[in-house]
Amino acid sequence: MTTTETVAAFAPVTGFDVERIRADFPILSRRLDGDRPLVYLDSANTSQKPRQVIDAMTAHYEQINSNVGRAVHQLGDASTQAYEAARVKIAAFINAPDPSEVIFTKNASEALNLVANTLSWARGDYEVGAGDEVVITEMEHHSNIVPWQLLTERKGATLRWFGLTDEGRLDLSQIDSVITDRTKVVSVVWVSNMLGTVTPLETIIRRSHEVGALVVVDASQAVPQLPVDVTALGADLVAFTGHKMVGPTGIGVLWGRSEVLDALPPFLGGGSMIETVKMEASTWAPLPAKFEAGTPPIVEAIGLAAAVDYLSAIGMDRVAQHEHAITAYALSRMNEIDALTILGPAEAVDRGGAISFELEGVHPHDVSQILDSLGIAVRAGHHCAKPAHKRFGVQSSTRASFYLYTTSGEVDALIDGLDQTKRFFKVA
Amino acid sequence: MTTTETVAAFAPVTGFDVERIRADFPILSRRLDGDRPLVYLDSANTSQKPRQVIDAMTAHYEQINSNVGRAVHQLGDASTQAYEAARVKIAAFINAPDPSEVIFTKNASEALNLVANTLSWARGDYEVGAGDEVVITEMEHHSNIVPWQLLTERKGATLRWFGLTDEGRLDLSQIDSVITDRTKVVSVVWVSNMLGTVTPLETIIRRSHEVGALVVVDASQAVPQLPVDVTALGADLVAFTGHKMVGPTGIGVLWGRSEVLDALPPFLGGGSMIETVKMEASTWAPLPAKFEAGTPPIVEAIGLAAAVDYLSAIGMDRVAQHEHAITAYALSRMNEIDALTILGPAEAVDRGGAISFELEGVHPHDVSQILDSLGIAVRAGHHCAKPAHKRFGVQSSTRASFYLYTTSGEVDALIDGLDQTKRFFKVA
Amino acid sequence: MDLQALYQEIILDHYKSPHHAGLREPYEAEVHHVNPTCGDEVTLRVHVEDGVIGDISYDAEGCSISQASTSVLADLLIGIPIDQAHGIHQKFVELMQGRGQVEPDEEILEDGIAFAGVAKFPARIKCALLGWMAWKDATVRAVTDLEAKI
Amino acid sequence: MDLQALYQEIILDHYKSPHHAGLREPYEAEVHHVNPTCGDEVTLRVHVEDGVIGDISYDAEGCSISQASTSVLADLLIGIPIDQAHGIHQKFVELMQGRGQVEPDEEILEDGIAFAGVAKFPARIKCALLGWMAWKDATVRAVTDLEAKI
Ligand SMILES: Cc1ncc(COP(=O)(O)O)c(C=O)c1O
Ligand SMILES: Cc1ncc(COP(=O)(O)O)c(C=O)c1O
Repeated sequence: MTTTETVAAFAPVTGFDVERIRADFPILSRRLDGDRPLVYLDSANTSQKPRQVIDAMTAHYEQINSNVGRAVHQLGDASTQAYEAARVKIAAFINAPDPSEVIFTKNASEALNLVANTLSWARGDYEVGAGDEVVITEMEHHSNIVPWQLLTERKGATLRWFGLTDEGRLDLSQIDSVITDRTKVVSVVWVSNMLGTVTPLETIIRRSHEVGALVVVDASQAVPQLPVDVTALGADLVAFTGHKMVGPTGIGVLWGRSEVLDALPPFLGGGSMIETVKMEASTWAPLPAKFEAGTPPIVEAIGLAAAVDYLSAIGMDRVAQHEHAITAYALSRMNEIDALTILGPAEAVDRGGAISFELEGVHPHDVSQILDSLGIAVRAGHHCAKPAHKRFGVQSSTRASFYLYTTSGEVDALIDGLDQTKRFFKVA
Repeated sequence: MTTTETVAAFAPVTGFDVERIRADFPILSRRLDGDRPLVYLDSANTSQKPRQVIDAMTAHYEQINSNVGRAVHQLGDASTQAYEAARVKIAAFINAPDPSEVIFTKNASEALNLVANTLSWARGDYEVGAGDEVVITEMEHHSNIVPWQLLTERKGATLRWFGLTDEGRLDLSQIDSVITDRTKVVSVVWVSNMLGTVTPLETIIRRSHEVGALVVVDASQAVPQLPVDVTALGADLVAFTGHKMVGPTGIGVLWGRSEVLDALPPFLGGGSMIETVKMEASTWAPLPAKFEAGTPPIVEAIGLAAAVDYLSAIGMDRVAQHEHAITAYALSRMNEIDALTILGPAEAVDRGGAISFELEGVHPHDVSQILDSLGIAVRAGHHCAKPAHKRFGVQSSTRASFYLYTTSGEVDALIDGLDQTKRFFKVA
Repeated sequence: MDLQALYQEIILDHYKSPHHAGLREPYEAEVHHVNPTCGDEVTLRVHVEDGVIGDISYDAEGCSISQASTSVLADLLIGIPIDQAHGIHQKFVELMQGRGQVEPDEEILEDGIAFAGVAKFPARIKCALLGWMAWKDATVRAVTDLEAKI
Repeated sequence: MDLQALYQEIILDHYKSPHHAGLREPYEAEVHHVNPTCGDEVTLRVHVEDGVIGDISYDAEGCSISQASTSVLADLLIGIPIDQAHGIHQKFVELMQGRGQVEPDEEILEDGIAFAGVAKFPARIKCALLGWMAWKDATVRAVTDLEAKI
């Protein structure tokens, strides 16, 4: 495919050297079947990891490994300090006022379940009970739907949600009748992993706090791509996940205002989260230990700290600019393709980099299969967002998503691949 | 210190080459402060990791990394296959009848909480409700106490427990009046992480099943050290943790009979654990996905599979024999020390390798501090077993614990170090 | 990456024009199966008469592989005695789970042999089996229900 | 690993014979503090009289560092005006959290300067602070209670 003049050109971010970044990611130089280079366009699913992150974990296992918070010996000390330093780094990365407000979980899903469960067990102000309402949106990831379904069902509360406009934006036209005095919790995604839509959080937080509701933000797709300042944001709780931000698997984060976290009952019970244990009853440790039962994902936290260091060295503002540039370029090129429909905003305005689309007459599984044969990795399916798919009358879609290592050449390869897909299935 | 004739000699296991094993563990050749070699006697807290395990994880991050169960592309496929192969390996390692009965959690604590929470949410046969009883023991790790305290308190059920004999064994003399028709669940540790005591599981399981109670076994210290066959064992649910069995942090396992797991409601809600999601309600995926919400600890599962391969290649029977030989040697040498009292069985019979002790006149923190200055890493504190400490009238203790890489020379270093500790604090 | 092995002409033909599609009366059992990975769905009805699979009707949403395999399923099993149908089902499942090592028997599987290549694509095996698993589930239910009525 | 810096003779002396140990009357506040890591505990009472720390009495179970530092605490603060006591507390906390970089003032901390070496052992800082944190908690409560009564 040749680039014609009508095609929008890619506008690279000054000083952002994608090739140099790519050199840090060992997997990006691997070859796939048929000796094809890997074109990895599935970063919203999970990101790749730079050598710096992998090495930090290896070094810890080889030189420091030991349990944390329990041992007085040199390794135990060093391990505890590395683990707590990771917390401090992550707090700084999201501008949390206090590192003890950063709770390590195993992923974003656990972080969201932590909130939903402790709200169900809370007594007093924060308890969600019969007659109370929880508000989510139709574009949530299943991990921000199911915990609230379980909570509201168990407690006899009601789950409500914001619908979507045809363009894939939140329909906030009825906000005052959706978020009301009955609303106890509003839990919304910051950047949709399917539609790419960015939520107007300010409006939602303002209205929620007006009625005294807690605001939970699923920032799983935001923290990897945007400079995030939880203090400025004003939400009460924010969840995200390590593996999508060049960090390892097995680690997620819940940040919460200490006032809220202090008032909530514990989540899981066990070692480390206690102050004292008697057979008859126990008392709880202060934050953050209270929410970290058992041996935590120690090396994973250290890996996540290395990820945060890596991203910070590049600068999150630049990561965001690159994401925007790549997304704008991809959208403009995809908009050219006949028979291709984008689900979600078709322009790179208030929009993250996940682009889900339909190719008329070819099922997403088949699209991604053909692309895969060309070395292009995209995702096909419901992307854990079945309700949002249903809203647009489809079962599933194909999704391309980008990150700091994505090049415009990879977008070109995708466009090319889609062309071949159409030919293979004799579409148009 | 010179070994005199009265000292029991160490009886090495034939064909078990500790030095060769040690060469696999990079950390074991590191030097500590003052250029002292590391004498790591804290394996019951967390084990060290062989190069094979570290390398397996690095290789995955560098060549295969991708999310599982969601993507059709080559990396996604390879990642999913590696993750599911890990499940198959771990199932084989504990002789589970079916790999789908192996649930990956983040640690043993989460596995135990999974059981306690789902039993609280269950309706019907498995529900633990008002009037029901849950039975544990006085030597449980906090992670097998607190979840049951939370469950019984939330549901108005009653928590009961077996006490301990002066030798640190379970007092089962009243078993028929402790485990009764009111008992819904019996959750016991297999090998105590503090006393070293091995529980007579057969007796407990027989009685529990007689009254129709579910049996949960905390095998966190058993699976690393003993050949385990969950099918022969006959328990209903078994929990253990990766980091204590030469595997990575961030991964634990719950095995359960599929009949039980199928009947329990889900634990955490989110991606991957669903069959279908509508805004109004959702349905659940079959085992094992039902209990694995969100992106699982993928690379950690792969690391754990490498750990299982490593242990299997050596042979768990031999690992157990070595542990027994080292423990017998350590006990015999420690029994010689005046002013030293062992908490738990003083002989290596029905006993694991954790040896907790008191040194008269020196607080455990101070014992471990002096040992640490000699490069010897032991644990001081309550070892997440406060009730067992209280039973023996102490607040805390010092604990030495061993693993497949522990040498008799390291035990000698410990004995020597304890001697120096006594001199430092002018004891006897 | 042998795309031609996966997307046999026969498969694409069934995909473009699936046989026996649509939901019909009479039926003794209707099931709804979902592939949780991608959300593909099939609603499938089985009609059993005198020990024979009288009809298989379905409404399916899914990829070429799952659509085509449900179409082939209906072709193969309608009009066949139940026992024999289970045998064919068994052969198809074995072919799919054979990692490309199983030689399919054209006598038994007819157009179904076109799916031999799918077995080499682990992520697509679930697609190929979606309709077949639904059929088995429905047939077992239909037979159990009929027996309960006797 | 500078063991001598950690276990100063003064510390070992206080450990062997702690000053002002035991629980006494009168007192306005009693607190119970635990070091969750190792389970060390202290029950500590404060008696406040005319703006002065009239008495500090305690029952402590713990290591040499925590025992000795509680003993030194009692030595230093009994008989001292509350404000001044808070100042001394502040100095001691700063010393402990100073990573070994803070030069202790013997005029103010007296025997407390023996703990300078503890600051280099991060795992032991909590031990040294156990009694001090308990004292602060108790004193704040005692004062609040007294004020409430006025
Ligand atoms: C007997 C026992 N049970 C449970 C646990 C908890 O394991 P984890 O901390 O990995 O959750 C441990 C280890 O700390 C243990 O020794
Ligand atoms: C928006 C959003 N929320 C939540 C999640 C769940 O994250 P995890 O799978 O790491 O728990 C994801 C990713 O899968 C996501 O994209």
